[in-house]
Amino acid sequence: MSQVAANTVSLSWYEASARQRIDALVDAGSFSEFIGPELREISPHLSIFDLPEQFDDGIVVGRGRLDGTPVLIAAQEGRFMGGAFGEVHGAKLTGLLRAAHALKEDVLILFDTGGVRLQEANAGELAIAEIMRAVIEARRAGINVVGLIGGRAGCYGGGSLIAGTCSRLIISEQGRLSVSGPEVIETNRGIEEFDSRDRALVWRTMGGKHRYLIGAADVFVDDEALAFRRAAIDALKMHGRCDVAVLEAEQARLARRLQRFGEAEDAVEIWQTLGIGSPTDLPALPTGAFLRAANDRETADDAR
Amino acid sequence: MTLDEILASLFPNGRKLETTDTTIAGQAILPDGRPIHVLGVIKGQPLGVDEAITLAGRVIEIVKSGDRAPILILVDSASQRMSKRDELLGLSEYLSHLAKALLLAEAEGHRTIGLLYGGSAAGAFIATALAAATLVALPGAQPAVMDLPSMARVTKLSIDVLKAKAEATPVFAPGLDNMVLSGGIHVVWDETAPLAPQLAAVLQRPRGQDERSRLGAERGGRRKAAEIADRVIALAAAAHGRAQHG
Amino acid sequence: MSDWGMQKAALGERLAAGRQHAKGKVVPTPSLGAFLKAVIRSGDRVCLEGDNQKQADILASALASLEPGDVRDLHMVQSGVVLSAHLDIFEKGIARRLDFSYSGPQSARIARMLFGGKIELGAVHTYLELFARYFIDLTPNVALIAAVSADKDGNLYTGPNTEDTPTVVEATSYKNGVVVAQVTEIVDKVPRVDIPGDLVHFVVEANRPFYVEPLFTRDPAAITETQILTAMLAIKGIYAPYGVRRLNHGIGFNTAAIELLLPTYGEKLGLKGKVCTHFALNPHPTMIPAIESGWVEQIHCFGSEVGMEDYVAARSDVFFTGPDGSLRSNRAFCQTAGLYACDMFIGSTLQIDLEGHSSTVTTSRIAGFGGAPNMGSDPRGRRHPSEPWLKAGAEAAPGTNAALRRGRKLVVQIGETFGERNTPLFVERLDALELARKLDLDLAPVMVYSDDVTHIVTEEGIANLLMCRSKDEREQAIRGVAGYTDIGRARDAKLVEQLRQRGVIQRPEDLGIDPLDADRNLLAARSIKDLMLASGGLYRPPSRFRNW
Amino acid sequence: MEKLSFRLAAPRSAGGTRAQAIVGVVASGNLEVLLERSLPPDICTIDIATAAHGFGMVWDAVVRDFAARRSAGGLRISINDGGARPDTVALRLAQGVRKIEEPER
Repeated sequence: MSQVAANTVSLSWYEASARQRIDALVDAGSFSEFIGPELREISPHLSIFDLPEQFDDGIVVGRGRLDGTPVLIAAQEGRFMGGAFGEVHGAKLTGLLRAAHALKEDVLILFDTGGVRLQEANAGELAIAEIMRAVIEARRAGINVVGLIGGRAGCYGGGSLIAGTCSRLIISEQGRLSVSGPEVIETNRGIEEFDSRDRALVWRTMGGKHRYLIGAADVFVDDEALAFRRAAIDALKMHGRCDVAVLEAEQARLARRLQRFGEAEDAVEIWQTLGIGSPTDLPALPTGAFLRAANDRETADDAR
Repeated sequence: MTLDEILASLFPNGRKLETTDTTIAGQAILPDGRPIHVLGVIKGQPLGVDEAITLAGRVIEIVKSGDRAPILILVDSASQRMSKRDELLGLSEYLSHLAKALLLAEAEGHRTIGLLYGGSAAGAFIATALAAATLVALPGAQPAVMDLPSMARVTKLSIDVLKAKAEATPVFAPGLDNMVLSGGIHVVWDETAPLAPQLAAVLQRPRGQDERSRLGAERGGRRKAAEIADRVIALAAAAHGRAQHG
Repeated sequence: MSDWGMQKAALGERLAAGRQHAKGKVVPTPSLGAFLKAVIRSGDRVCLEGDNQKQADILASALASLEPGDVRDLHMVQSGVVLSAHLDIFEKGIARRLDFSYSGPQSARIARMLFGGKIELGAVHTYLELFARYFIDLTPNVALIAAVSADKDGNLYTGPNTEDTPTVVEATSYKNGVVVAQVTEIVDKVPRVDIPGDLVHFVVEANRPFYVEPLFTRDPAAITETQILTAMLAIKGIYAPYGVRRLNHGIGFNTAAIELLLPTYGEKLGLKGKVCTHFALNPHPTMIPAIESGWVEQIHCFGSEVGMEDYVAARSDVFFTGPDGSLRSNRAFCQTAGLYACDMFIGSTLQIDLEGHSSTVTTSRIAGFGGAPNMGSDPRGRRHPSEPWLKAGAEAAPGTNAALRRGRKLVVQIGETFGERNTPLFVERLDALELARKLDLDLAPVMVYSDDVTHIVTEEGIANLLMCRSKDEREQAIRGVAGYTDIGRARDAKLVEQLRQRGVIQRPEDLGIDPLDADRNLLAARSIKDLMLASGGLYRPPSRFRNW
Repeated sequence: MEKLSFRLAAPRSAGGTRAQAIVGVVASGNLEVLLERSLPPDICTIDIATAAHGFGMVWDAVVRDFAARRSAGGLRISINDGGARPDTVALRLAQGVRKIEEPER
């Protein structure tokens, strides 16, 4: 019999390190790491650039229990190289997802990433592709792959594409989900189209509230490890499929989004279309009031 | 090779393809008379929400048709479209959706082959070429994550320094050879020979696992990925075993 | 017989010339250049309003776009050299001489122009000192000021950012100078009269608000564990034993950490109501949790802070507000309050030398002083007693007659031993000396003189300089909290240990503080969002500080 | 990167029974400290890879103070440093010892 010991640590998800997040997420003391820092499996490529290495290459993978249920977990460290995917970093997640498929265990991915690590860009890009394929193969075997987004680095670039393959996404207000980062858009399109230093603009375009409202994320939680834990426990009770019907539903869902919001110039217009009373006040709302206001949001149930 | 030359060389037995400013779609006939679906992003254009959903819709229709015919994905693109509108609408979901549709097609019995004949970068590369079960390329193809000048800006190193470092390792710099060495591209076709038989040869390969990291290790461009992934699998299995029997 | 009305007559001429370009008191924006040319004369002393917060930016640009052929050799007397237009005026030769107080964002360019001889420097002042000179020997001929709104008679409403305006207008208008105000809009009736229309000669409708820098906003997300440790040391080792109720905080993350520790750590120490009840302070957003939990009785402000307007208006029990509900700030009064009615100043600095002089100057930047040297000095004219003032006086001169003994203002420098890019806080020789040598200045720009500073707080501990009895003790007390800097490593370990035994130096463990307890969870708010929520949505942070 | 190594006499050995602990992350101004209980109880080794060059004297002072003041005996300590200030280094080292001394669950 497994003993369920809920952790009671109160912790800001945004501020916490990858290891702190795992500790606060899983049942107390249940986590064991694969290829831990003591094995010093560092990136073989950073030294070419005379850059500091981290013993876990910025990702912690392992196995723990969530509310008594075994689960495989990966947590990215957004402060090390922006949580970016390099060769070792990516391969740890690929291995974890392949293991999930083989062992029939669900997976939690704690995203905190700027995307591909440029110093090992080719390896990182391929890791993203391998991970996406491994997610889909695991999901087709009935495995839940749940993404948690609320870290400092957000979930950008290839990380956002992996998130798009997950069966369910949990996001906090601080979480950002986007392919191109604000600076990239500004560089390519000019500051008139996107002022990357206008943080309110960044958040209402890419942040957790907007993503939840358009159905890009399924659950909106406070920036609090316990809130992520509760949402993750619920998410693992779902049974996500990944078949033609689901993709057809997603196709309809995404087409509908373009139809409804494709002409919008700004998130506020989208929120207005969603029937939100005073859309400009939305960013300032605390969680409870926001969730009430978000009642008529777009959802992605069975369409992800 | 131009797209027309490529198509002529690939499908001498006939093809019915429609192109727009950014995409191509249709069917062609293989030398053995069987049909093959053709889809793609062309003319070096970026891939945004509109293109991605169109292509994904095609793939889903193909899967629903149940014909199990192979799908060739032609790729000559820029990167994802870097715009406020695309991100506002959730570009990541659209790109993932396209990639998922291709991965699903393979799983549902369609062979998926990517043919990189021009450029491609970042999110567009992941959502198209890299979502195919097998990726081949033509000489002159230019896969990239980011171009060197942009990379120089981000890494705060000069282009000359980056070029010098690129001599020492295939791991970061753009280019076909590096992507081949890293295992991302299965084979580079011979453009002086007819392409149809080369395509047939790829289609004859047995269906299988994702072998890119193994190729990367064999070719020396990505030595650690396969080993690390395998070790994680073994450790997870051991932990699982201990929990079952412990 | 002398003519005793020459200044009034000259003023009349200028006003008449100005009226050629105005309708009543209102100058249309397109005529602004011609208007300025008409009312300003070469060689004038001009006060262009602007400090570390609000800026008469439209008037600054208009002045900078004049031609030196028309107006030249101005003597600028102004609180802040902050906008690039402020220096363009010198670059173009419109102005030659400068007396100022603060130059924050232009600190590097102003240094270059001083080295290049483009500017003839009078002196760098504290705010209060420059204001004083407006009434003695630097009285402006023309003042170009900023307000929120005006009526057609020239009555001005400054909104929460009154700041320097009353002082500048008082000095200029009553001494026969011309006062020109830029306002966002002209209205039928102003919400409250901050400046009477009699004193204002011309008004320019800018159609947009004057620029204000949110200088006093510190994002709690950027506060480090080490800064929290220094804050814990200050609260337990200085605020508590001296019972500091009336004080001023500088800007910086260390003092922001103190503000955010009051409702948590301060509460745990039982200090509520015993410290930090009255402030001379801008409306720091990081004060919100302490105000909301009832720590603070009263705050008088130098200026406002961007985004805090509605919060301040809703907390008139704490802040000074007008009948219209909005904050009334006044830099001159608040600086005076900070000097005479506060028992402590605590702030960060960039460099401290072995005697305890501190400076924010580096060899390539002249940031000016602002108000810190005024707040961070012991007022010799003070006569009213208070517990902290008397206690500090007794520590400085224990053997003297208590009834004849001056008290001492607590002047505390707080910081980490290493700053950004690992630059040490403690140095053998201030960069200010090198700067003074290069510019041939009589005085090195020192922010707080060593004989004013009473305590230095770093993560290594607190040095109480009041209790040092010799130059040598003082040096070792400073070395003793200088951590792993070159200064710190060159300490006389034995003497430092003796100072510690005497309580001159206090380590975290001497105060019962475990450095490992210095955790961000102690902060009453860990993000700007937390501050906004703590304010009940009344605080509206500027976009650049948001992550939602 | 600059590499530094120290082998220090440690007057007090680390408490607890955990085999290893890790604190911190490698980022600008931050560092990670990996502690492994694998040495004789009166010895502490510290291996440093740092992005900030030329601070050997400061590191020397920081790690000697650490070994003298904290219970560092028996610990093999490895540091990856992104240019942290000495106070941050001292704090992480102390946090590391506290972590390896935590009771095992």
